[in-house]
Amino acid sequence: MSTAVTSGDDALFEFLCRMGDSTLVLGHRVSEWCGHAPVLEEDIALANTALDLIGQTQLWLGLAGEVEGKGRDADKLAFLRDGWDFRSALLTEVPNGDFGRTLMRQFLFDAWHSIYLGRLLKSSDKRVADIAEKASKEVSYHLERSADTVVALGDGTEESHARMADALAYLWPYVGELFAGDAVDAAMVEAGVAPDPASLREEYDALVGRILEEATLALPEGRFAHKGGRDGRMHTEHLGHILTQMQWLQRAYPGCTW
Amino acid sequence: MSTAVTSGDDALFEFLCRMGDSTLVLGHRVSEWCGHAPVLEEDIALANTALDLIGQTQLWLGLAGEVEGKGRDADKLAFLRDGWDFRSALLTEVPNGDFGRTLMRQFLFDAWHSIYLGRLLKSSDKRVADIAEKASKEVSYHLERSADTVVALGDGTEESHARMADALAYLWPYVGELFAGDAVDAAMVEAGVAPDPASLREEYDALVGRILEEATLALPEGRFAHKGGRDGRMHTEHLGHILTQMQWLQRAYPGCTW
Amino acid sequence: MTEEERKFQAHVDANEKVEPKDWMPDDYRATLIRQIGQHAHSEIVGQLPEGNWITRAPTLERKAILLAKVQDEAGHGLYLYCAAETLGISRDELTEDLLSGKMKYSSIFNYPTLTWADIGAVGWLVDGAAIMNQVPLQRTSFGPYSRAMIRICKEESFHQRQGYDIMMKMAKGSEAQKRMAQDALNRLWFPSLMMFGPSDKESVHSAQSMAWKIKINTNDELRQKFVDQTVPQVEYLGLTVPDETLSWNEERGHYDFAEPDWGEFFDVLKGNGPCNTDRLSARQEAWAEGKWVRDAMMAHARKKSAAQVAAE
Amino acid sequence: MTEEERKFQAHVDANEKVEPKDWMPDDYRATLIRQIGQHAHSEIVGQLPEGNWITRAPTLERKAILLAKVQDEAGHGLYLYCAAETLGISRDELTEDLLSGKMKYSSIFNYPTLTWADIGAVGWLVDGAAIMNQVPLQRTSFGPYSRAMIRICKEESFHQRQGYDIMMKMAKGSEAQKRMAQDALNRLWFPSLMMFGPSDKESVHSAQSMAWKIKINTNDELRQKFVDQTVPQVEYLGLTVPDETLSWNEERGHYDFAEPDWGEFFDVLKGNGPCNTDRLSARQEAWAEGKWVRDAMMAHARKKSAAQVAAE
Repeated sequence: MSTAVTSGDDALFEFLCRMGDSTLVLGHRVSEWCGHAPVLEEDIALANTALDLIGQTQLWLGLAGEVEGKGRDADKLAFLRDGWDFRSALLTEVPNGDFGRTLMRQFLFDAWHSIYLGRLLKSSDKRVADIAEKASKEVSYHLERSADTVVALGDGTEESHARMADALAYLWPYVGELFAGDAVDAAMVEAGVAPDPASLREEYDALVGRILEEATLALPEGRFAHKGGRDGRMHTEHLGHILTQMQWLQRAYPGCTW
Repeated sequence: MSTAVTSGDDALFEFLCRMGDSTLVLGHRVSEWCGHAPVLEEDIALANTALDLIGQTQLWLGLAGEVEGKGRDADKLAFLRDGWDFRSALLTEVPNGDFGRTLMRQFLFDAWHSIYLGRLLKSSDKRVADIAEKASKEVSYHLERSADTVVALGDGTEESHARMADALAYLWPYVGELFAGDAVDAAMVEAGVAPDPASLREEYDALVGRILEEATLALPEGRFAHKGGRDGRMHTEHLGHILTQMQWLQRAYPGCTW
Repeated sequence: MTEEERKFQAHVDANEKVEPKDWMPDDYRATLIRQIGQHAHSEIVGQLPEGNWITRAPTLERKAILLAKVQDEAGHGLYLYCAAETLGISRDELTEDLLSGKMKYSSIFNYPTLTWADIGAVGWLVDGAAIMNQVPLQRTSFGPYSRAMIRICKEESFHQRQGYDIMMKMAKGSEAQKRMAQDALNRLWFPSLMMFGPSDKESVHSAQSMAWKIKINTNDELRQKFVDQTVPQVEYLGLTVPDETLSWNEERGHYDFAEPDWGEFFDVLKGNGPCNTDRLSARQEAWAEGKWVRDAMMAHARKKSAAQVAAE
Repeated sequence: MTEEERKFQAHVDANEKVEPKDWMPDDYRATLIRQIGQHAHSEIVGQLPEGNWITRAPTLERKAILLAKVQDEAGHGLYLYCAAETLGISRDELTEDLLSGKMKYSSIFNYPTLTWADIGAVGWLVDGAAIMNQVPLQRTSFGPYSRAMIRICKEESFHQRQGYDIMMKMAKGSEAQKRMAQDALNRLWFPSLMMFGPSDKESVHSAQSMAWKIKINTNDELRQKFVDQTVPQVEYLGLTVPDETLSWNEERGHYDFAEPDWGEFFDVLKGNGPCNTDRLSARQEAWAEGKWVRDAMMAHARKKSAAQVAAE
């Protein structure tokens, strides 16, 4: 269950974890491709994306730790929380699947990420706005790249089209969570820190719709959405497996300097 | 590097870890199949094999902990050692691959296991002989089953034959380690605890050769052998990944009762 | 009612078993195939959420117990497919129907197992609810099904005790363990109540099944029984049922409790549970990737029997 | 020597660069293709042992540094394939030769990375040995290769410092970390020495490469230089070189040291290293599974350019 939000700082902490955990988990997933991409340029691009996401994680979770004020830094938050304390969107947790699914997931996330970061540029919290500024430059490049790839693979061969359609069908139910607001979001809106997630949906659908059309793919009609990642109520089964890898060293050798 | 063997008990501890770590790691691998076997009877058989192997692990590592006398029980040994302190044979660590490779690995291990346990029945250490007696009953059933399956798949269709030949080619270089003796083995021979591994090779080749012939597969000629598992000098890269899963809970929540 | 139907009903009413070779109404056969098949599929798919923790079990003993449990479930699947086969449908046909989505499995297995406490809660609550459903089915009218149920119930109650034992260790353990236990209960309480199905007060379908003794109790009876049995267990663990309306009703001699969210139930049934896609695709992949194995085993068996014939 | 060959050698002797359009001996071209291709392949395969620890890196910063490093390596591969392409062979041809086993990659990548300290040791020793090999190649006669080397060396020395920094943290860390650091050094010391290749005292092949300035120093010179540079670093870390015969030779002004086991070297080269099969099959699978992506990208590019032409 979501931690009860009792003060502004608690909500801010939750918000920052949502940002940082999603970039952390997606960065982890993308980094799993290392050395296995279909073509060298993609190996480079995937490593670069993962690198940016991990860098953003350091900033978001670093600030989360500061706000929390209990002496946890970004590493402690990343490596010493169990899954239920993670606030990653479910979309970031799903397995890579084939290259097409990985790139479709990236595109669906990048589109949300770039719009959301765009709003955060005007955050009332300067620390948030500063991180958003750095991140949004990186993410607009991610989006450009993932959109181009989705278009190429959607519009490529019969096989690639079918694979991309499958990927979209699999991933679409994980998109809705990005736009489902709750008490934390309401507190952030009130404080002028972050926008109401629901308010981004129209822009998102327009952007995603345009790219999918170019990719000769149809925007799915279903609005069913899996939920439970952003509030930690019910993650995917995949997250726990990610953490066994991610956290093993820190768990096995606690308190060391690396 | 292998721990220096300074006394009889040290060697006995090493020997017991070799037995228990191999059954532990192979049991883990086999259990990864849970719910994913090609046919229901195989789901049952694989779970049963894994269960037996984990049961044997409790006995071998339990005795190892007693012999060591430092308060480590089977669970502590299984869940709180890092890879370099494991003594699992490399053969047990390699990934499952397809069902054919899993069964070929099982057969190649079972054949060694059953012969080795047969000799341990006459161990000068009654505790070892007792474990061997319990285990050898289980293992003779494993061997019967894996041998039958190897025969069926080797002799089945063109595709299954090719897959089994590939599996054998992949796995064969991991067989030699089972028969490579070192100082620990020499100490065990001298103490009458366990046989010289090399002395089992002829019987092994005869047994494996007979089954492979029935399976219309050829005993590979190469004698090249990967080494480093039984002495811990150089495990496969796979072991570390196995341990992230196997040990995560104990590492994340140390000192709990489960 | 035809004469045959009348005789059949009298046979059932007299608590005599129906055997595969006996005459039976087409609907009786069809309903049983659906029910037994769905039960068998549930055992098979049910391996997945628990299998998810075998490689991460916290001790060797817990790992062994969980392996044995999952093995039992596969075994139950086997008995049940055999029982269904006596009704004239093959295991492969049933499997194809599962994989195509034509047949269902218990929706509870579309929920994820997220912590080790979930393994306890699955054993305690899910197997508990299953037993509640199954115990009366030991007296079901169809012989092979009844006999399968007798065997299965024995093992399930063992599983339930093991699950409760895990919960006990967690609930009496460290703060984190307690939190895990409560979190598992929070997530699995209502899905467990859903396992008995929606209220069947007005279902004609249920009435027929009850007349045929394919179904023995109503869903609501069983749900009430489950709640009445489970609440004291929750209290003994020192945990809290995630239902603020829960209270003992002196007059009824039962607990009053909140209904689960039936909207969620029908969502999950439609395929929109947290894990429906992953569960079904795991089974589809296992079946597809296992084809070469099944083909090879068949081919080898044919060769062997041909050689035997030739030798005779 | 033909007139062309004489002119070519004079050009090389004058330290002038050979450019792709210049005339060059067939053997010069073939040797360069092999050498540059093998180097490119090493960068690609070299991603795997390090990639093995990205998901398990102990801190976010270490994870980011390792990602950046692996990304650099893929980039190096790209420069080098481009340099090779100027010699008239395509990247796809080179890739096929790697995957079929016709072309090699550096044997060091057939050793496993077993602990986090291995990531430090790979940066420190393996990149260190690579730099030792590559620094002189900045002056190699073939222009594109020389320019690629200049770029690569700059990044590699950065990687080496990062690797040494990991080793430092481990060697000055907890007991377990120290043990990890020593264990990594024990396993990787001799394989690193092998990276310079067997003694080439009597190799005619090497003499020709040196005349062409494709090779600048002998293997033994570079190995000695590596040992001389590395031993003080080992001492600074408080670790022990796993070579009991190692000692400072006052007279030579160099360390005396044990030769690696060349039997092992040739074994690994033949395919019998700990990870040869896994490394090559990882690349083969990546290539095979990526085919649909490459095909689709090509098909899309064709459609796009056709649409462009139509629009003009």
